[in-house]
Parts: sequence; C-alpha cells; structure tokens
Amino acid sequence: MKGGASAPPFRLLDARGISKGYGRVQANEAVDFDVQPGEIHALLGENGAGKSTLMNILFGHVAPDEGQLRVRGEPVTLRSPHDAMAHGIGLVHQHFSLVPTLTVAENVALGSPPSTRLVLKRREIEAQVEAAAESLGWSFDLDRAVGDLPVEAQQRVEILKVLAPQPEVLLFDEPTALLAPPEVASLLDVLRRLRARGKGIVLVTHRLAEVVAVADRVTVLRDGRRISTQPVGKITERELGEAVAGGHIAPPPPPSERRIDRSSPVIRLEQVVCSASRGHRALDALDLEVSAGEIVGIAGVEGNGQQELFEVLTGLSSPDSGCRRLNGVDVNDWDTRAMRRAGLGMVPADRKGSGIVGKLSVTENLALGQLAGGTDEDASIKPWRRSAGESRVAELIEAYDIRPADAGTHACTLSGGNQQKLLLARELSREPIALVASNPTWGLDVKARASIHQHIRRARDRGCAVVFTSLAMDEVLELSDRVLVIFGGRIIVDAMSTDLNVSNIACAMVGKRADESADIAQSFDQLLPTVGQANSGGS
Amino acid sequence: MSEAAFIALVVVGVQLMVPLLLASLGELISERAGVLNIGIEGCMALGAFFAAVAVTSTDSLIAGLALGLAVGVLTGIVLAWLYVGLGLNQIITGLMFTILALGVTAALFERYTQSAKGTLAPRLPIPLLSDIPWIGEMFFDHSILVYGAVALVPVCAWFLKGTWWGLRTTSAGENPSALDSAGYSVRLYRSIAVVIGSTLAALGGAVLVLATSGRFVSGMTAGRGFIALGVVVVARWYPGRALLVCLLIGITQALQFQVAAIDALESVPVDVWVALPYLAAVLAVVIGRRARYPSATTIPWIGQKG
Amino acid sequence: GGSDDSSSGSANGDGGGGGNGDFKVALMSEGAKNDKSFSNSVYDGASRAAKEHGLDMEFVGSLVTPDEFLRQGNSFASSGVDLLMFIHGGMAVQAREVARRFPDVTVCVGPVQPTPEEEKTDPPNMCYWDVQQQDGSFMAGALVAMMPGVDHIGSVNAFEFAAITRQAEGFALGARCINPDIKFTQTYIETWTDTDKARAAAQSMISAGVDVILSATDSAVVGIYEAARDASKPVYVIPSYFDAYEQAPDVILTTILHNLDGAIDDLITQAQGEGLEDHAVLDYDFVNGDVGKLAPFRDKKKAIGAENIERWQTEIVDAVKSGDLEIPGTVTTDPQLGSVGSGTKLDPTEFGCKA
Amino acid sequence: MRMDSTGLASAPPVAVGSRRDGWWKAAPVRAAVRLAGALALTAGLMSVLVIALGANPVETFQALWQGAFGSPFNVGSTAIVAAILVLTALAFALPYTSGFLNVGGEGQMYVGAIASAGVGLSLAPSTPVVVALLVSVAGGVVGGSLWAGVVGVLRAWTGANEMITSLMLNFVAFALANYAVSVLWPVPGVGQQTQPVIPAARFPELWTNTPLNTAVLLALAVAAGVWWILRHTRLGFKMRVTGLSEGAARQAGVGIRGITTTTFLLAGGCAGAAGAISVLGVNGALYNGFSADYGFIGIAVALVARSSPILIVPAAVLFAALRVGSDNLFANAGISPSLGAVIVGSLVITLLATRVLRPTAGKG
Ligand SMILES: Nc1ncnc2c1ncn2[C@@H]1O[C@H](COP(=O)(O)OP(=O)(O)OP(=O)(O)O)[C@@H](O)[C@H]1O
Ligand SMILES: Nc1ncnc2c1ncn2[C@@H]1O[C@H](COP(=O)(O)OP(=O)(O)OP(=O)(O)O)[C@@H](O)[C@H]1O
Ligand SMILES: [Mg+2]
Ligand SMILES: [Mg+2]
Repeated sequence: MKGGASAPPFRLLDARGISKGYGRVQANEAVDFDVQPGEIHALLGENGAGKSTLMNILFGHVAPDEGQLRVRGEPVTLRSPHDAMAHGIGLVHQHFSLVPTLTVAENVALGSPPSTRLVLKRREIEAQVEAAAESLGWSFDLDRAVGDLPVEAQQRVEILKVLAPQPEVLLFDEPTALLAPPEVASLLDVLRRLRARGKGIVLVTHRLAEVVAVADRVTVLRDGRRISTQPVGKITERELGEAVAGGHIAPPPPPSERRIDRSSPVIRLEQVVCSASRGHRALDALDLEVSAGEIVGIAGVEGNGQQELFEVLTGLSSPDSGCRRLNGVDVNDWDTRAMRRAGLGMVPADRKGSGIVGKLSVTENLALGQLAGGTDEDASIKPWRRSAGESRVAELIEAYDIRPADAGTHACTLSGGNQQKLLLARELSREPIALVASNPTWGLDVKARASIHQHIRRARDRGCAVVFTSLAMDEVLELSDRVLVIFGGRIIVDAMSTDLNVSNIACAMVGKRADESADIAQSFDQLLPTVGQANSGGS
Repeated sequence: MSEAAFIALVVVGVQLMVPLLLASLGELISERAGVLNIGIEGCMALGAFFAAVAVTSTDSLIAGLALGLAVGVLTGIVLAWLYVGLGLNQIITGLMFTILALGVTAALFERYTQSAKGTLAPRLPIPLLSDIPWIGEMFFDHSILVYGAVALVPVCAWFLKGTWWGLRTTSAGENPSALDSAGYSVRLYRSIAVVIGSTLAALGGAVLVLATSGRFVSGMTAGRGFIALGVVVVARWYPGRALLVCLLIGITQALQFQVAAIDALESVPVDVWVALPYLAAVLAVVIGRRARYPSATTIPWIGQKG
Repeated sequence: GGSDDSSSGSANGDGGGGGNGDFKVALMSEGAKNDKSFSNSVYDGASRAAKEHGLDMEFVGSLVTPDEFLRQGNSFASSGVDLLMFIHGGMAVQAREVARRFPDVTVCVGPVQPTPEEEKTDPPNMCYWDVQQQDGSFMAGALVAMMPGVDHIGSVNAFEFAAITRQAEGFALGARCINPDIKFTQTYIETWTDTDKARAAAQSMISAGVDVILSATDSAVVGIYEAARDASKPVYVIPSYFDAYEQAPDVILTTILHNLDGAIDDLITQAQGEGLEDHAVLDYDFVNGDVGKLAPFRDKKKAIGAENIERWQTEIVDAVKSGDLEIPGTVTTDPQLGSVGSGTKLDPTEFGCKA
Repeated sequence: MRMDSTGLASAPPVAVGSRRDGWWKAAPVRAAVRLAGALALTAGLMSVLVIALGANPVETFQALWQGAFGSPFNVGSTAIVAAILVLTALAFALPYTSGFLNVGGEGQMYVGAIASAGVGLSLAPSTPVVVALLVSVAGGVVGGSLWAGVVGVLRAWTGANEMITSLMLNFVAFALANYAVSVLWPVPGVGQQTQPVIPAARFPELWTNTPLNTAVLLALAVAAGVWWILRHTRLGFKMRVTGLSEGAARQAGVGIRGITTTTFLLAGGCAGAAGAISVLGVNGALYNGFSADYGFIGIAVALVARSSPILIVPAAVLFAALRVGSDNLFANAGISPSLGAVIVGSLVITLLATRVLRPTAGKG
C-alpha cells in the first residue's frame, strides 16, 4: 500500500542548506530536506552519514552551523526540543531514551512539553496515555517499569511519548534497528496509519526493504551530503543500495558444496536448560550440534534465548541441567578460559563492550586473544615482554586488512568495521576448532559486512565449526549452510539454508507454522521481495 | 530488660537517628540524580560549625538552623559546580572535600567557637499522641528537631515520586540522555539535587550542634556521613526505608548504652558496638547485592553523544 | 577562670617584671586550647606561669598522631625552647626521642609515671609529671553519695585506659566509701568529641535511674549536660579539669579541678627558676598539689545540703589530708584503680572508710 | 567504583593537535599553564584562609618549606612519611588499574599496623634482627592483604560494591585497633598504645639522628615491584585489561574473580606494609589514631601520579612535604596544623578543577 503521490499544497517542515560540523567531521553539509503532510519520507545512508545529526537538528536538539528551517512556511529557530514540540515536531530516538525504572506513564510524561505545575497528576497522565495507546490499538500495564517490558513494547512507549503532545511531523530515527521482522511489520503498519491521519513522517533506516515497503519518497545521504531525493516508486532496491554504498555491491557467493561429516559434531548441546535472571527458562531443553566445516546460523526474535545460548556456548555461564560437549568431551563445568584453551573462538555482539578494548593498542588487543593459555609460551604475542611478537602482528594486520595498518594505534580510533576485523583476526588467528559469534556484522555497512562474511567462510573452509546468531534474517540465509530458528529457548526449525525461505523463517520466529499465519508470511514476502524470491526459487 | 529501659532504648535510638537521617536523605536525593556525594561528611561538619557560630552569637535556634541551611546551600553550590558543572570525578572530589572541610572546621574551631548556651530545642510532647502508653513516650515526646527531620521523609518521598521535579531528577540519575533529549538540562536537575542533598546534610550537622547545647566540637560528626552512604544502599534509594534503616542503626547504637540492663551484652567489647553500623552496612551491601545504584551514578554528564 | 578565645597560642610575658625573658616553654596537646576541658586547663596554667615570670610560652593543640607529636616536638626543640612538654600520657617514647636528641632541652611528658625500666634508660633531661586523677573523683563520689536521694551514680567515659579508668573507678569507690550499696553504671563511648553519643549514653543512664553523672570524656561532655537538662528529675553532671559552671549552671554540680593549671604552673615555675633535677618525676595529688579540689558549689549547696558538705569536709577531705584515708592509685606500685570494675570490687574500708 | 558497566568518568576528548595554532596552544604549554594556574589557585585559597586565621601567608609558606626540608631531621621525617604514602598510594593505584576503587587503604594500613605490632611485640627479645624485622613486616603485609582480600572476595563472589565495603571496613579497622590497644596488648598505666615491639623488629636506621630508616628502601622496592608486575608480567596485563574492559577480559578467558581477589590482596599488602612502617619504622608500637589520614592522602598521591607506580614516588614526596611541613606551621607561623589537611584537600580539588588531573575509570 503506497500513500498519496499527489503533491500537497505546502511543506510541513522544510530545511534548507543545513550544515553541521563536529571538529574535522562534517556531519551535515548543505543538506536540503523537507516533509509533506501525509507522506513517509525515508532517509538512508551508511553509518556516520549524518542521518541522526539531521534529525537532531530538525528536533532542535542540535543547533546547525548554517541553514534555515521553516515550519509550514514560517522561518523558525529551534533552541531546544521544547521549541520543536511547540511547533508540532516529535522525534523517536535511535537509541531508546526511556528511563527503565520509571513506569510507562511516567516515561510518557517525561517527554511531554514542560509543565509549570509542580505536582505530577498521575491520573490525568495515565488517562491521556491510555487514550493515545488505544487509538493505535495498543494496551499497556501503565504501572509497570519500562525496563521490564520487552523491546517492542519499549519501542511503543517511545512512540507514545512522542505522540503525546500531538505533533504534526514525526521523525523516526532507526526505529526498526532492534526489532525482529514481525514487530517491524506491525511498526510499519503504525506508520501507515499515522500517515493516513495526515502526519508528515520521516523514517531513518538501514533496511532498504522497509523503504520499498512503506516510503513515498527517499533521500540518500553520504558523508553528510544529500545524494538524491526521489519518489520510491521509480527506484529499485539495488539502485538504492548502490546509492547508499556509493558503488557496486558484489552478490554473495553461493553456499559451499562441500560434504560435511556430521557423525562427530564439534559442539554439542543436549537438553540444555538455562534460566534467565527473571527466573523463567531462557533455554528450555535445547539441543544443538555444530560440525566441523559448516556454518550454522541461528535466527530468532530478540530475547528468545540467543544471549543465553551465546553464554552457554562460550562458557560464560554453565547449563543448569543438560550436557555441553566439546569434541565429545563433557565440558559442563568449564569456564570461558577452559573453553578457549580447548580451541573455541568467540565474537560477542557488543564489540566495544566485551570484544576489543578501545584503550589498548592493536597489538595488545591481539594478545588478549591468547591470554587464556596458562603460560607465556602459549602466546605468540606478548606485549608485556620486550620481544612482543611484532612480526606476527604485522602478518595479521595484513591478512585481515586492518586499517590503518599501525600496530600501535589505540583500537578505539579504528572505525567499526576495522574493529570487527581486528576482533576476527584475534579470534581466527588462533585457528579455533569452533567459532561462536553473536550478530557478527551488527551496525556495519555493506562493504565491511562482506569482508567479515568472507573471513568467516574462510575459517569454515579451514574446517572450523561456526555457529552464529543474528537478528537479520537475510544475513542468516546468506551466510549459513544450515539455518536454525530459536523460539522460546528451543530450536524449532533445523534445515539447510537452501530449503528455506524468508516466510518459513518469519513464521517460525514467532512460533507458528506457515499455514497458521498466512498474513505474516505474506507481509514478509512483500517486505523482503528480493531475498524471499531468491530463496523460494531455490527450494 | 525492663519496660523503662526499653522505652529509653527507643527514645535514645530516635534521637541518635536524626542527624544520620538528614544526611541519608541528602545523599539519597543526590544519588537519585546520579551524583554520589561522598562529601556529605564535610557538609555536616561545615553545617555544624556554622550553626554553632550562629547560636553562640545569637542564642537562637532559628538562627542556628538558618545559618546551617545557608552554609549547606553554599556548600551545595560549590559541590554542584565541581561534580556537575566541571564533571569532576565524584568519589575523589568528595573525599578530598571531606578532608578539606574537616581541616577547615578544626582550624577555625580553635579560633572562633565560644562557650555553649542552654537548651535550644526543648522537648515538645505532641498533645494526645504523647499520652499513648509506650508509643507516646517513645515517639511523640521529642524535640522539634526530631519531628522536623522525620517530617522531611514523606516530603522527600513525595518530591521524588509525586512532582515533575522528582520525575526529572530520577531520570537524570537513571538515563540522563532521556532527560536531555526531552529538552531538559541534566546539569540543572543534578545541581539542584546536589544542593538539596548538601543542605540536608548540613542541616544534619546543625542538628547535631543544636541538640547538644549549641557547641561545636571538632570531630563531632564522627563518620556519620560515611554511614549515610551505606544507609542509602540498604534503603535502596527510598526515603521511607532510609527512615527505618536509620532508626535501626540508632537503636543499635543505643543498645550499647543499655548493656547494664541486659546481662547478655555485658561481655561484648565496646569496639563491637562502634564497628556495628559499619559492619551492618557491609553486610547489607553484600546481601542486597542487587541493590543497584541509579545507572548513571558517578558518571558526569558531558552532553549528548552522536 | 575563662580564657581569651581569640588570643593566639603564644603569650608573651611582658607583664612580669624581673622574669627570665629568654626562657622558652612549649606545650603540645591533643585538644584545643579553648576546649573548656583538659587542654584548656593546661593552657591556663601555662599562660599564668608565663605571665608571672615573663616567659615565652607556646601551646599547640589538636595534634593527633604520635609522629605529629614527635615532629612538632622536634620543631620546637630545634627552635630553641628550654622546656618542652608533651601533654599526653602516651607520648613517652616520642618525648624520650626528643630528649635524647636535644640534651639541653628539658622534656616533660604526662600525665603518666615512668616504669622502672624507663627510669633506667631515660636521658637525664627527661621528666615526668602526673596528676592523681582518682583523688578528685573519689572525693566527688563521696560527696555525691551523701546527697539526699542519690542511690545510683554513673560515669560516661571516653576510651578504656588507665588515666580514664581511674577516674571512673575512683568515683565509684568514693561513693561506696559513704554508701556501700550505691549503684554504679558506666559506659565507654570511645570518643572524645562525639557530643551526640555522649548525650545518648547519659540519657540511657538517666532513664536507668542515675542521679549524678561523672564525665570522664573530653569536649563531648556538652552532650551530657543536654541529657541532664532534658531529664524529668534533677540530674547533675560533674565535669573535670575546667570549671565549666557557666556552660551549664543548671546541671553542673561542681567540677573536679584536677588542678592541672596549678600543676603545670608549678612545673614551669620550677623549671625556669632553679631548674628541674635530672630524671625528675613530679607527682601531683590532692595532698601535695590540690589535685582533685572541687570547684565552688555555688547554688548547688542547697541540693547537696550544708550538713553534708560539712560532713564531707571532715570525714573525707580532712581524712585524706591527714592520711587517715588513703585513696588507692594506679601506678606500677599501686595499680588498684587501673582496671575496669575495680571501683565496685575493692573494699572501701581497707582504705580508711568508716562505713 | 564500578557500578554495572559504568566507568567513573568518560574518556576525555582526544586532543586534536593542530599545527596551525600558535605555540601557546601546544599541549605541553597548556598543561604547564594549567598546573601553574592550579598551584596559584591553591596558594590563593590558602592565603585567604591564613589571613582569616590572622597570620601572614608568606611566613606560612616559608614555615611549610622549613618544616618539610629545613633540617636533616625534617628531611628524614618527610622521607619516611613519603614512604608510607607511596605504599598507601599503591594500595589505591593497583585496584584502580584493574578498575576498582579501593578507598579502604586507611583501614588496611591499620590492620597491617595491628598485625605487625602483634607479631613484633610477641617475638622473643633474642630474635635475630633480620628474622624479627622480616617476620614483623610480613605480619603487616599479610594483615593488610587479608583485610583488603575481604573486599576483593566480596566483590568477586557477591558483586558487593567495593567502594562502599572498603570505605566501611576502615571504621571497623579503627575499632579493631582500639581493641588491640585497650584489650589485647595494653600498656598498664598508660593508654592508647600497645606495648612496644622488640628493638630487633624495628627498621635499622639509615641516617643517624633523623627518622630516616630502611623502611624507605622497602617502599621504593615495592613501588618498583608493582611497576614491574603491571608492565612486564602476564598478571599485570590481565589486570590492566580487566580495568579497561571487564567484559572483554572475561571473554578473553581472564578469570575475573581471581584477578579481583589478587588485585585486592596485592593492594592490601601495600597498605599493610605502610602500617608496618608506621609501627616498625616510626612509632615502635601501635598507637590509637596513629595515621594522619595517610590512607586517604594516598588516594590523592595516586591520582596526581596518574596511578603510575613510578610517578607515585615524587608525588608522595610532595604530599609528605605538605603533611610534615604543616607540623611546623604552628611553631613558626602560629597557625593550626589542621591547615595541612586543608592544603591537601584544596590542592587536589583545584588540580581536578583545572583539568591538570583527569582521573578516568579504566572501563572504556
Ligand atoms: N556529538 C558529536 N560529537 C562529535 N562527532 C559527532 C557527534 N555526533 C555525531 N558525530 C559525527 O558526525 C557524523 C555523523 O553522525 P550521525 O550520528 O549523524 O550518523 P548516522 O548517519 O546517524 O549514523 P548511524 O547509521 O550509525 O546512526 C559521524 O562521523 C559522527 O562520528
Ligand atoms: N577517536 C578517534 N580518533 C581518531 N580517529 C577516529 C576516532 N574515531 C573515529 N575515527 C576515524 O573516523 C573515521 C570514521 O569513523 P566511524 O566510527 O564513524 O566509522 P564507521 O562509519 O563506523 O566505519 P565502518 O564502516 O568501518 O564501520 C574512521 O576512519 C576512524 O578511523
Ligand atoms: Mg544514527
Ligand atoms: Mg562498571
């Protein structure tokens, strides 16, 4: 369903020549951007292209260095978000700006325009929130702390918060980044409904499929500059992708044809049970086998046990019951150090939090991967010694194309993609027998992603058993030899990637078989046409 | 233990509770906004000293409270500037501030403090309530300072839960970027919380002086500010619970003076009593390990990133 | 006698006529010179001596650690003082070190007595002074026990060590000298300065029925006054060292004047006059130095009762003076009152009590 | 304090050196200007206070210098206090490097002092010098180590906030010291101190007629040892990694519990050695209240030295000079020695406020 294509009489919000620099980085440069009533205007761009900066400027949160803003044709200066709210502009932030310990109602209240009153009239606020939620067909337990809600409910609170002051222009900065496909579908539905009410909507996203699915117009930013603005109807996903990346993207290589010996899996979980902090079973009698030379991808809606699975696989936690085996040996009570010593490699989801250490040099970060060994002799890179193993470091920098190729630079100065390459270099240089990865390309742009995939495939070809979880369904289909779907702490689908399509997976991810929920399947076929077709064609 | 001894235990416990309660409330508000103020021991000492200065020159309870309060506000502004304005490391700044304030009061004490005066805060039995047997004597026959401090508990609770200020202050401590992106100044709300917190702590110091003849004695705060840090964790950042915890600590300390009335306690070394509140705080932190500081505590706000 | 709070520590004796203007004396103490207690009394005595004999006198208070005493002492000694006094019984080691290094300086430490070993190893310029603090509290205890209606007495003490313990135990023993059945309650509060804690301790005692409280702590005593004021019956407080009557005229019964000022004055006078003999030990007690004299009773005469005061004078004061009543001590040769609980265990009749 | 994945302060912005700007904007020049500003500010604040106390600021600062370095005795005093501060500073710096805040150095030093006094006074008087000294020092080191170990173990196994527990345990240690002097090993007739340790257990003199003794060498050796551990051992690398990112360290297979406990044991050992120096090298016995906040001043020293075991030595000398020099204030300027604490506090705060010091928690 596409919204009104006819040109409306005026622009709700019109930005001309917006520029904003942060030190040497020019985040926005002479950007023109506008929103009309009753349209969804998508904004695309690589990481760091300046999308969030533009949104923050439109919301009065960041002052532009240059440029002019008009609201309904009137020139305005937005000194703070309160000004923006007063002009009917609302922003759903890229990173949740919710206070986890406050209730739903309190969070919504926090986002409302300043009140001169002292007393917080809880009843009044709750009534307002309830009404707003109902108009979108949602219902909430208003007294619950937001931190206890699942991610998609938090997203809704975020939206309610922005809708409370009745804005005319709604800016959504990557609202779908943390959502799984079914939730994305329902969110897009909300956007359509808001559009139908005549609101002007800006949608920032990395997912081209979403743009094709709901947007009326699309603007592409690159390096802070506007590359193009055009109606969605006349553009293909491929063209969009190329516009964003600024070049041609190679198609992924076909899945490997090699035969895999599954008789003695490297990693094996048998009936593993693991409880989460809130008491319920995060992993519920889960079985998993990963053999040498295969890549197993695990798809699933966030919060279905992926985190706990990663922890159990890497020895960060131990199963409550059931059995964990590495090369056939029972390793239930091994910790991470023991698992690593036995040859396990791991790539965590938050590379800056628990992957690399920003304030250490590249050399030191590489040494980190060898710490688990008991003695100095186990390590080839020893920054604490005089001969630190420089030649090995140089070798790795070259092999993994880490830029800049300087062993002494602090890892925090590397770009996200290079940080991830460093992490992979660290883990794969040990020639692990198994690699466990969580969202290995999260937040990376297309080129970096391709490079990471290539390194993982090479490891597989060397005989490494690879298992990874990802929230991106297309990544799972693209990279895996075998696809599993995790739901409610169990593996409910286990099939070769060539036997699956997006619809099967999408249904499984919400715990339903395909025939039970034709509408969901349908919406996903529509949502991800290219990937869907590619795979259904192969089955 | 006799009835009279029990009543005395609670009465003394309630009185010992008061300065600690005020300091704890101050710390609590400041931590709710994301500022760990280890300087409250210093605030207490300054509040006590200046309350004594006021009292010795005017002989008035009001003057003592007023000067203690004013000094608390000033101290709070300085601390807010250091913690929030400049974004300095809160723990180190707080510790150094305490060393500084204790040194200043000790140096000034030798020079300025004069002789003490008579009772400043006489007992004020509450009509009717104080006639209730046991309870009346234990809780409703105290000085105005005790009632005042206890009355501040619901005020603080309401401030935090029932007002827009409280909502924003809590946000400043839990997720300052949420407050910032809603268009409010994180620095402002944190600063106000630090000022309120320091003022309450200074009042705690003033009460210490006003409840004992209006004389300042160097070292009279005796680590209460540090105990307050533990109280806040044990109370999980709720004013009502802070009241309970402080009362419990007060009564435990009062127990020390009842050893004569309880045979079983006679053989306990005095040092155990002295160490008890601190050990209790350690234990509470261990048992309540899930006691979670407001997420942004000790992290200075340096503006929105990205 | 009040002191001038705003004066600085040094009192240059220009008033005294033919004094020895070159003689310098320095005193070091834990407390502040205006603490209305121990240090204040020492300071007063030293100022008096300085004025009388025209000496240079310096007093530094608020010292905490032993190495601070040592450094401060060293700093004074090297700046050329003639008499250096450590006003802290626990600083004998530090005093000895300074005395060894500066043989021309007379270094005195007290209130404490040397052990026999120390006497052997000390340099000759080392001296000790002591005040028998139990004498005063013994007599105060006896007086209090004579008061109508007093059957329970108490003592709020700072830390548990001999110089404090002997005060509390002497108080108990003195009271039992008159009334063997009198009840005695005491608490160690482990602080010199926490007024609120002192108040709480006193309050607890009062609720247990205590009628008179001895203060064997320092500036925290103001908390005890407040507790006494707050009591529903008349309760009296007996502070020590410094006639504090004006601080709390309503509740102070009398003050035990350990005559610290007299002792210090006497010591300084001796030192600047003919000089102290080698290895001097100046032991001041009630008989030889008025230690333990009680401050004037003023309006409390009535509460005590004129006839009781008379009886006390003859039965106790005169008896002590004449030697009929011998108050036990705490020194190595006579350690009887040095331990906690001794005051309630010893038999008063052994020392010459009538009852 | 480490509170759930949060650092103390976020990293300072990376300085962007720009060659186009004038020399006066170069980083070292600006740092020097800042330092001078901080010192001037502290001196100004102190002058105000000194004048308020009725004394002459110039005389006061002269007296301070005299007191710290004016005579061999004073130099020796400064050196020995510096030795204590080096060790208490290391007790803060080591955990800080691993990302923990140990504000319990004062208490750990107390327990070290209690232990070494206990050992030193119960040895037979005939014990040979080397043995007696070694055993007594070891007693102090073990005592401090165990006391800090409690904090480490609680942090490692129960997640108890180490800042709060170490702070609270200070006060418990004070009570313990009081118990030792009044009940365990009292001197009859005198209060507030234990019996003296045997002479053989005392640090041998280095410079006659001054307090300077071999304890200074112990402190320097420990500082060098800590530097070596942090820079040149696997353990040190693990400690630094843990400090920079606990999550990364855990995933790299570093046993966080072991590192936490080890760190606190080492730190407590340093503080315990400071206690041992105070008993065996300064006072000869355990005294109630023997420390003039040395454990807390050690935090300031470590900060000024940016937790570098090498820089801690000169920083300790600076703070020792302030501390020792202030004892001379009264005799020569008529000012309360409490001013020493005031100077330390305001100096550190001004250094922080002028950004000369920028402490960051490791977790990055
Ligand atoms: N507060 C800031 N200080 C310094 N640099 C900033 C700041 N905010 C953004 N930048 C820089 O500006 C550029 C644009 O950032 P922006 O967040 O707008 O990118 P984006 O397109 O939203 O990227 P993403 O897809 O990762 O969200 C980046 O290089 C970023 O590092
Ligand atoms: N603190 C810093 N100091 C120096 N250079 C930096 C710093 N942070 C980022 N850079 C540089 O700025 C550039 C942009 O960084 P950014 O993190 O925005 O990259 P990115 O868009 O995430 O890249 P990638 O596609 O590799 O993920 C990179 O070349 C990086 O090396
Ligand atoms: Mg963005
Ligand atoms: Mg943390």
